[in-house]
Amino acid sequence: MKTLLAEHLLTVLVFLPTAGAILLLLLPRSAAGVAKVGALTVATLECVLSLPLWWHFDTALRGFQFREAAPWIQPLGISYLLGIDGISLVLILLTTILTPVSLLFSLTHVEKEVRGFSIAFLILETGVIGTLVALDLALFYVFWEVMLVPMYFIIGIWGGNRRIYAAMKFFLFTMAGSLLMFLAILYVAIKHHAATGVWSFALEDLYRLTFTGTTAVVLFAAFALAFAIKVPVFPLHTWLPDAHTEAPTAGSIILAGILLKLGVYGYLRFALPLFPGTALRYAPWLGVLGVIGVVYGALVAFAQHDMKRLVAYSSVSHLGLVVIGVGAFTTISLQGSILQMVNHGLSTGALFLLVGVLYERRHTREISAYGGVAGIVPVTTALFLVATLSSIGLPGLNGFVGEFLILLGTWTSPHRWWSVAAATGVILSAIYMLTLVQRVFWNPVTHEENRRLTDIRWSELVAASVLVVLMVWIGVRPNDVLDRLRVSVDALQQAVANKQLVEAQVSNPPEIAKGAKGEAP
Amino acid sequence: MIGTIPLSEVLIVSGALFCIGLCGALLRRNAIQIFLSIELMMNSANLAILGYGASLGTREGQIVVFFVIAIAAAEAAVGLAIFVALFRHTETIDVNRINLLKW
Amino acid sequence: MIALWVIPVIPLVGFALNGLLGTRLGKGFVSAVGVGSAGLATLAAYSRLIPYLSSGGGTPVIEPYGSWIVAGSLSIDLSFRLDPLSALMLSFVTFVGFLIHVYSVGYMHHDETDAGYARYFAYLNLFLFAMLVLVLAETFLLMFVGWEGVGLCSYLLVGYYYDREYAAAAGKKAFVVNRIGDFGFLLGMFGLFTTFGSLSYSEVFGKAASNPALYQPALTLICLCLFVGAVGKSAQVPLYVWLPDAMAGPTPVSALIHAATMVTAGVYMVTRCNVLFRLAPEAMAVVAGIGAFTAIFAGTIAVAQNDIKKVLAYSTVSQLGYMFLACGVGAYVAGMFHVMTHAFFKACLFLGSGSVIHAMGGEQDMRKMGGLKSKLPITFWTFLVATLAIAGIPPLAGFFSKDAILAGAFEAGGLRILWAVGLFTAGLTAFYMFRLVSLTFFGRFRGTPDQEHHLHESPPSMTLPLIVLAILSVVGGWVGLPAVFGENANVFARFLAPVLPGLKGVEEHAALPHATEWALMAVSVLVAAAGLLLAWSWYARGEGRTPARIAAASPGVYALVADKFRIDELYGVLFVKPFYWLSRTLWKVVDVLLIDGVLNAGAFVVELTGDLLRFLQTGNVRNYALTFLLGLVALLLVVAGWI
Amino acid sequence: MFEVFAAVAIVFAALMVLSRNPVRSVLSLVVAFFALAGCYVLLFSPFIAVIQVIVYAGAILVLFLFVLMLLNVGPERPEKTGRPIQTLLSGIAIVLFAGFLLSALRHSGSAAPRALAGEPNVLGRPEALARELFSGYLLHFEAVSILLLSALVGAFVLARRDREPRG
Repeated sequence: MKTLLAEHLLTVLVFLPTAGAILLLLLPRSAAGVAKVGALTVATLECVLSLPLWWHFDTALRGFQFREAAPWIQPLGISYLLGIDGISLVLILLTTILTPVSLLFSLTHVEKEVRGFSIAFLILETGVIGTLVALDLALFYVFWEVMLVPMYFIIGIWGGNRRIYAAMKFFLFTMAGSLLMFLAILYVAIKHHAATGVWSFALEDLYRLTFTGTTAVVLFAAFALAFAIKVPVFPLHTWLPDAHTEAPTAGSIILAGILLKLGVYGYLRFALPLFPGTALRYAPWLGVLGVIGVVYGALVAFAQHDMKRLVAYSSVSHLGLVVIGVGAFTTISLQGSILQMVNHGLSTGALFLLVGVLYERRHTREISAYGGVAGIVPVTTALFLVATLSSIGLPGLNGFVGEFLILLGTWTSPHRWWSVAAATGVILSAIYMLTLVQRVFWNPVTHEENRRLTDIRWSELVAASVLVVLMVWIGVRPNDVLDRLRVSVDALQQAVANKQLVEAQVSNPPEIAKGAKGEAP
Repeated sequence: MIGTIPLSEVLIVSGALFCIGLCGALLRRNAIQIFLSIELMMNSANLAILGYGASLGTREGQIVVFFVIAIAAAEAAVGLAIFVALFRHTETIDVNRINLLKW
Repeated sequence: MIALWVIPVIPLVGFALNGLLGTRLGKGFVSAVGVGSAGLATLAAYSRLIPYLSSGGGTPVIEPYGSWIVAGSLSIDLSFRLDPLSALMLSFVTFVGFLIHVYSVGYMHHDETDAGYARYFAYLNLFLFAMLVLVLAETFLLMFVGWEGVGLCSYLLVGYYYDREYAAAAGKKAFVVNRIGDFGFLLGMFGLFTTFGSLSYSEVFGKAASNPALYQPALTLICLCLFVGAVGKSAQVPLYVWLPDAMAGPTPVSALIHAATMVTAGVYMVTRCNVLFRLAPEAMAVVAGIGAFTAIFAGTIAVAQNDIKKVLAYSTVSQLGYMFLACGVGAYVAGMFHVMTHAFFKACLFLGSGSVIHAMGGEQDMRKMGGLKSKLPITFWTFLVATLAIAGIPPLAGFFSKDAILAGAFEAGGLRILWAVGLFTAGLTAFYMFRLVSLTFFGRFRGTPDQEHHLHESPPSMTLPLIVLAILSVVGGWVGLPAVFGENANVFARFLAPVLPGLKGVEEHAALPHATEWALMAVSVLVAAAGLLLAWSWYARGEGRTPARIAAASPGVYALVADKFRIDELYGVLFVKPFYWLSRTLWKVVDVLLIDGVLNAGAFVVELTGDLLRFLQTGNVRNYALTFLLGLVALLLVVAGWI
Repeated sequence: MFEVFAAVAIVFAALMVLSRNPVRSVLSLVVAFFALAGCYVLLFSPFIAVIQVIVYAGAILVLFLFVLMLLNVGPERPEKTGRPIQTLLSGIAIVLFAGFLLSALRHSGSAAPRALAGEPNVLGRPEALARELFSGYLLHFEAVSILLLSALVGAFVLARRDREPRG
C-alpha cells in the first residue's frame, strides 16, 4: 500500500479530488454542510499528500521526477505520462495549498448549491494538477480543458451580478486560445509521425523535433497565444478584470492564484522548448508587452473604484513582471519569474480573500463604501496590510525576492531598459495599493453601517494566516524554493540552447556548400 | 418463378415505394400520415437490402432488416407517444399548425 | 559575546509580542515589552561596542549567518558587519531609540486606547529592528531590507492617527516618495551587481579600491542612482516634500524617525559608499549641489512657518542638506559627525516641542504660545541648549560638526560658493531657531485662558530623555575637535579613518592652515550669533513687529515662502493630476473602448448573423423535411459530378 | 409472381399517401405491407416475411390505429393558404430525386441486371439465421433489446399525463 502510494503519488494527487467529487455526488443535494466539510477534507488530504513531493524532490536531478507511464490511446501514441520538475513542483504545492484555503474561506460564505460548488472546486483541482504533471501533449490538453469547465461554472453560478457576462467572456477568451493550441498540438504530433513513422504525443519525443521558418512561427504563435491569454498579456487581459471581479471569492483566489500561472507554465514547458529559436526571436515582443502590462496594469488599477477590480488589474501588472522575466530568459530572471508566480499566488490570493471578508459583511465592493474600518476590524486590517506589503514587494516578505530577481536578471540581459521601465512598477504599485488601503481602512468612518462590521472569523483567520506565514517564510528563506528551481531552470536553458544550435543547422545547412561556392570561382 | 427475379426489378420497386413515401412525408399535413409514409420508406429500404442479400447469397441482409424492424418498433412506440403528448398540448396533429420552434 | 543578529532581533521579538498580545495585556505590559526590548537592544549593542571600541576598532567584524538568496550568479548572504561606521550608527540609534521609547511612555499614555498604545509600541520596536538591520547589514540588499523596513514603519507611524485623513495621506505620501528613491537605489544595486558581480560591501568596495581605473566609468551613473535613493530617504530636493507632511505622526516619532535616525540613512549610505563616490567626482558634485541647495531652500521655508513642528521639519531637511554638502565635498567624517550631533540636538528639539504640544493640549501653532519659559522650565532649558547647539554656538555639539562641514566646503576650493551657502544657511538656522524659541518661550502667553490654566511640566519619563539629550547636545561634539586643538584632538576622525581608505587617483584635500581655520570658526560663530540676536530682537523683544512690516512690504514673496514655495501644488499639477488623468484615460479609452470595443464588435457581428439566420427556423416540420431533401439532392448531384 | 406483389404494394402505398382519412391510410398500408411480405418470401427471406406480418403489419400498424382512435382526429381539412411554393419545391425535389435514383440504377448496372442467386433452403432457413444472430450478432441483439426497453420506458414517460394528482 505504502509503495503503491509512493510509486503513483502523482496519479493519486491528480485523481484524489475527482474521487472526492464523485463521493460528494452521491450525497443528497441538500447536504450542504457535509459537502463543504467533505471537500475541505479532501483538499486538505491532498495538501498533506503533496508535501512528500516537496521533501523527496531531488534538487540535483535534471529532468522529470516521480514519473509514471502507462499507455492510453495506443493507436495514436497517446499515453499517460506524468512527471514533475522544480517548476511544476512549486506550482503544485501552491495549488494544493490555495485550494483548501479557498474552501476553508467558503465554509461560511457559500449558500447556493453548495454540493455543486464543492464538486466544481475538486474537479478544478484535478484539472490544474493534471495540467502541471502531464508530460503528454494530448493528456495536457485534456486537463487544460478540464480546468476550464468548473471555473466557468464557478463564475457563472456563484458569481456576482454580472456573472454570466464574465463567465462567457472568460470561456470564450480561453477557448479561442486553446483551440488554436489544439490544432498546433495535432500538427506537431503529425509531423512527428511523418518524421519517425511512430505516433507519439509524449513531450520528450516531440522535443526532438525541429521546426524552422514560417511553420515554427505559426506553431509558436498558436501555443503562445493560448498561454498569453491565460497569463494574461496585454492586450489580451480584458477578460481578467471581469472574471476576477464577478467570481466568488474562492474562485478569484484560485483564478488569480493558480490559473493565471498555467499560462506562463505552459509557455515554459511547451512553447519555449518546442520552438526555442522562434520563441527567443520573438521574446523581445513578449518583454515589451510585459513592460506595457506592468505599467498599464498599475495605472489602470489606480483608476478603479471596485476593490476586486483593482486587485485584478494589479494581477495584470504583476504577471507582466513575470512575463518580462521569462522574456529576458536569464537564469536569475527565470528563477525570479517562477518564484514570483508563487508569490503572486499567495499575495493576491490573500488580497482577494480579505476583500472577500469585507464583502461578505458589507455586500459591496465599492471602495467608497468603506473608509476608516481599521479601528473596527483591526485583525483584517493587519492581515490586509501584510498582503499589501507582500504585493508591493516589501523586502522581508516574498514579493520582494521575486521582483528583485526578475528585475536584476532582466538588467543583466541585453534588454536593460525593460528592467528600468518595469522597476517603475515598484513606485506605481505602492501608489495604487496604498491608496486602496487608505481609502478602505484608514481615513475617518464615513458610513455609519461600517461601525457594525464584525472582524474576521476563525475559519477566515486560519485561511489568511496560512498565506501570511508562507509569505514571511518565502521572504526570509527564498532559497527553499529557489533550490528546487535551480536545476530545472538550468536544464531548460540548456535544452533551449542545444536545440537552437540544431535549428540553426537545419535552417542553414549549406555551411559547407556556401564555403564551396565561395571557393569555386 | 423463384430465382428469376432480377435485382434491378427489386431495386426499381424499392425506389418507387421510397418516392411514394417521400411524397407522403413532404405533402401530407397529418403527422400520423407523415409517420406512416416514413414507415413505408423504411420498408422500401428493407426491400432493397433483402434484394441485395439474396443476390449476394448472404444472410446478412436479413439480419440487418431484422434489426431495422426492431428499431422501427421502438421508433414507432416513442414517436406515437410523442404525438399523443403533443396532441394533448395543442389539440391538433396538423404539422402546419405546430410551430413551437418558430424563431 | 553576543552575536550581532541578537541586537535587531530583540526589538523584533518586542514587535511580535506587542503586536500579537499587546491589545489584550494592557498598557503596563506594552510599556514593559516596548521599552524593555529597546533597552535590551541598547545593552546588547553596547556590550559589543565597548569591546570593539576598546580594541581600537580598526578592522571590520563580519558575521555571516548563511545564505539568503541564491539564483544564478547572484548570491546574497545574510551577514552583519561591525565596523567604525556601523558602530557609530549603532551607538546612537540604539541609545536615542531607547530614550524615545522612554519618552513615548509618558507622551502616549493618556490619549490612547490599549489597542492604539500597543500598536504604537509595536511599530516603534519594528522600526528599531529595521533601522538596526539597515545599519548592520553587510550587503546592499540587506541594507535595502532595513531601508524599506524603516520606510514602512515611517508609513505606519506617520499614519498612526489613521482616522485623520491628512495623517493617512501623509503616511502614504511618505511611502510613495520614498519608493521613488528606492527605485533609484534598486537600479544602483543592479548596476553594482553587473559591475562588481556582487552586492557585498567588502567585495564591492574592495574591488573598487584595488582597481579604480577599471570600474570608474560605470560608477558615475551607479552613484547617481544610489544617490536618488538617498535623496528620497533623506528628504532632499526634489523629494523632500514628504518630510514636512510626516509631522502628522506623534511627536516622538518625528524625533526618532524623521530627525535622528531614519532620515540620516541616506547620509549613512553615501558615506558607506564613499569609495564609489570618491571615484565619481561628477556624482559628488551633484551630491554637494543638491545638499547645498536643499540646505538653503528648506532653511528659507523654515523662517516663515508658524507650526512648531513644521519649523523643525524644514530645519531637519536643511540640516540633512548640510550633511550631503559635507559628503559632496568629500568631508565624509564631518557629514557623519553632523549626523551624530544632529541626532542628539534635533531629537531633543522634537521631544521638547512634543513636551510643549503636550502641555498646550495639542496646539502646534507658535502664534498661540509664548512665555512658556516659566511654566515648563526643564523643557525650556533643554530646548534652549539644543537650539544653541543647532545654531552652532561653541562649545556645543553643533558648533564642531557644522564647523567641520564648513571647513570641508572651504577646503574643496572652487569659488567657495558652497562654503558661502553653508555659511548663510548657518545664519539662517540660528535665526529661525531662535525665532522659534522666542515665539514659544518668551514674550507673553497668547493662547486661551483654558490652555493657560492647564499648562504643566511633563512627567519625568518625558523630561529625563530631554535632559540626557541636552547633555549630549553639549558634550557630543567634543569627540571631534578640529585640528587646531592638536593633531590628535579629532578622535572621531581617527576612529572613522578605516572606513575611508586612500584611493589611487583620488586626491585628498590638504588640511587648512591653522590661521585660516581659526578665521573660519570666527566667521561662522559671528554669523550664528548675528542670526540669534536678530531673531531675539525681532521676536522676543520686538514681538514680531519688524517681520510683520517686512511681510507687509512684499506680500507676494512672503506668501510664497510661507506656502513653502508652493512646491506641493506644483507637483500636483505636474505629476499627480496627469497621473490621475492618465490612469482614468487608459482604463476608459484603451481598456473599455478599444480592446473591449473590438471584442464587442466581433460579438455583434456574430449576433447579427445569428439574428438573420434565425429566420430559417420556421418551426414547420415539412419545411425542415423539404430542406433536408433539397440538401440531399444537391449533395447527390455534387457526388455524381453533375454540378 | 414478384411483379404482382410489387404492383399491389405500390398501388396500396399510393392509396395510403393519397387518402385524406388517416384510418384508411393505415389500412392501405397494412395491405401494402402484406404484399411486401410476399416479396420477401420470394427473396428467400421467409422469416423476415413472417416478422413483417406479425410485427409491422400486426403490432406497429395496429398501434397506429389505436392512437388514431385515441386522438380521434378526422380527415385533413383543406388549408386556406395552399403553400404553393412548398408544394412546388417538394414536387421538383421529389422528381429530381426519383430521376436520380433511376439514373443511378441505370449507371450502377455496368453489366446486365444480375439474376438472384442462392439456395433458398440454405439462405432462408430460420434456424441458420438464429444461429448467426445469437453468435456473431449477440451484442447487437442485446443492444437492441436495451433500446426497446428504453423505448418502452420513454414511450410510457412521454404519454403519461403530467403530474396528475393521484387518487
